[in-house]
Amino acid sequence: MSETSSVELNIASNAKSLPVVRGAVERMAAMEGFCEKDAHGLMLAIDEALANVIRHGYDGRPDQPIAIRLTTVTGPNERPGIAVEVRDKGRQVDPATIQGRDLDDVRAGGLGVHIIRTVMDEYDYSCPPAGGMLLRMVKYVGPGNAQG
Amino acid sequence: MSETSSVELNIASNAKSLPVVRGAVERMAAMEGFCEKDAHGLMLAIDEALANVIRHGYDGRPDQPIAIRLTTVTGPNERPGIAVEVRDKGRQVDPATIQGRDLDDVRAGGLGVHIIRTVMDEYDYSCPPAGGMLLRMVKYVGPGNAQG
Amino acid sequence: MAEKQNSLIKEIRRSDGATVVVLAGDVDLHHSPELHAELVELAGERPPRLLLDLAEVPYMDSSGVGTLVEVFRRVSSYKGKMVLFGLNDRVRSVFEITKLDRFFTICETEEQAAET
Amino acid sequence: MAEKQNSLIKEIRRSDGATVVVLAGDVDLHHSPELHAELVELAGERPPRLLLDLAEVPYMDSSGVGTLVEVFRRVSSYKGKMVLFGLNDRVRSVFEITKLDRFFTICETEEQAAET
Ligand SMILES: Nc1ncnc2c1ncn2[C@@H]1O[C@H](COP(=O)(O)OP(=O)(O)O)[C@@H](O)[C@H]1O
Ligand SMILES: Nc1ncnc2c1ncn2[C@@H]1O[C@H](COP(=O)(O)OP(=O)(O)O)[C@@H](O)[C@H]1O
Repeated sequence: MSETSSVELNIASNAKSLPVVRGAVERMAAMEGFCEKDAHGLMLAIDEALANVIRHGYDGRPDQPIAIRLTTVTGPNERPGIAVEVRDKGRQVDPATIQGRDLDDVRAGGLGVHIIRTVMDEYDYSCPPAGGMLLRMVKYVGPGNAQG
Repeated sequence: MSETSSVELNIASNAKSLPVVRGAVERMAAMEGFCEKDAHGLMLAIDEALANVIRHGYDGRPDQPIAIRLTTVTGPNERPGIAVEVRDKGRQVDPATIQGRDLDDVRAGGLGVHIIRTVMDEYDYSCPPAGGMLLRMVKYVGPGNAQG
Repeated sequence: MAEKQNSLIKEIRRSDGATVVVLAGDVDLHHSPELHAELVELAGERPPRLLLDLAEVPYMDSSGVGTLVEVFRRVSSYKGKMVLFGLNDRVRSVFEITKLDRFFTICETEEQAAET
Repeated sequence: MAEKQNSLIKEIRRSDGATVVVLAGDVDLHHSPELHAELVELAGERPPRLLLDLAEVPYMDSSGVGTLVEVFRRVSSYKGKMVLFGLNDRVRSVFEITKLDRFFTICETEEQAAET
């Protein structure tokens, strides 16, 4: 794919929106030449980011805005990739506090950020002056996406 | 599904965006209880509408804005449905001129509007004062969607 | 216009009497222009029968059926025959909605297509 | 909270030693709360073995694995056993990424799950 292309989705902070976003992400990843495994990783990371905005940024309120922008990019070694921006208008927290936990014991919770860190090549939380949180992430196709 | 939910997609007038929209529509239709056939009809109608905006509204320019809004609605007899709005900033044409052709002979072209009319329960083109074209369509689940 | 790396044509099998073309992927506005060019080139070889395997085509829109219509007209012009087979319900419904199923020969399987 | 019409549980088969639960659909934030409630109820029957058939689960996120972790802890608390089988590559990878594959017994088929 040579030209950059970009798609923006504006959803409400409702868990019902998540499959719709997954459907869009899955198709875009396939268009950009992501293999099934990488496409799933991208989809999962975005899903976890949105679930966190719904649960933490908006404390479960289902009618708040979330904007997702997907942009095709070219990364190291000309590898195609997809850059993702997730913006909310919810609670601002210190990006340093957004961390996965150690996975030594078997319990629920604290898995989302670990998943994002594992499957994405880059991720970065920030607090834009306009309010809310901004998460930027990138995933490239091919090697270098090894889980672990 | 009781609550209304709504998703907005902003795409560029590039044919590469079409599969991404289809992926989102497919999932939303499944969530709303559309059967496979109705979900396909909805997806196809939106695809045809977008292809027309790209080809006619924007004469093939690939970098112009198109906004698609998908909203869950409740129709006659409490049937759930999905309302679609497609907005562009392209050439305005008299809505009366946007018509499918007779399908008596075998030739390409003039099929898109016929498809939209056949698969959707309602459709309506208008020229908003702000410019461009606005297409509103609705499809409900279940009976009454017979192809005709 | 055409993006070679993105061709929907997965396989071409030529024999004396027929050319079988196997397509894979969505035939939509993004892919139709290239497919059109490729099929027109194949029709230029004037195979007596052009068989299109659509079993791996999950989705087709009006630009896709339009492309097939134009190829059909070329093949008909030299008195050739064009047959489609393996269509899933979705793809078949697009031919039904556009009433083009009257013009095309549509079969279930390649065996049936070979016998038409 | 729970939307009964939307349950992911497709089938429940109870026998003396085991309860087999067949799930169908994406286990995500939208469906996990209801699934959690339903599986906790089933765990309350204290089946010696709780087998989950995930062959028809195309997708699972961390709310899904979190739900299964909580059920696992309940089943473990009465010394029961919980086994997952039929996971596709995507779903299995979520257990791998979250390193929960160490804790769960994960089998390919129901036969293998029955023998654990
Ligand atoms: N979008 C967000 N807004 C505010 N806080 C967040 C956001 N995303 C994550 N966090 C914080 O980071 C922590 C870790 O998130 P995560 O790994 O997904 O685990 P969990 O959500 O199960 O606690 C959360 O508990 C929360 O405090
Ligand atoms: N979004 C649009 N903007 C401007 N004109 C349109 C639009 N959609 C459709 N039209 C007009 O309606 C006609 C019929 O459209 P359609 O049935 O899709 O056939 P085709 O696009 O193959 O001509 C088009 O030829 C065009 O003149």
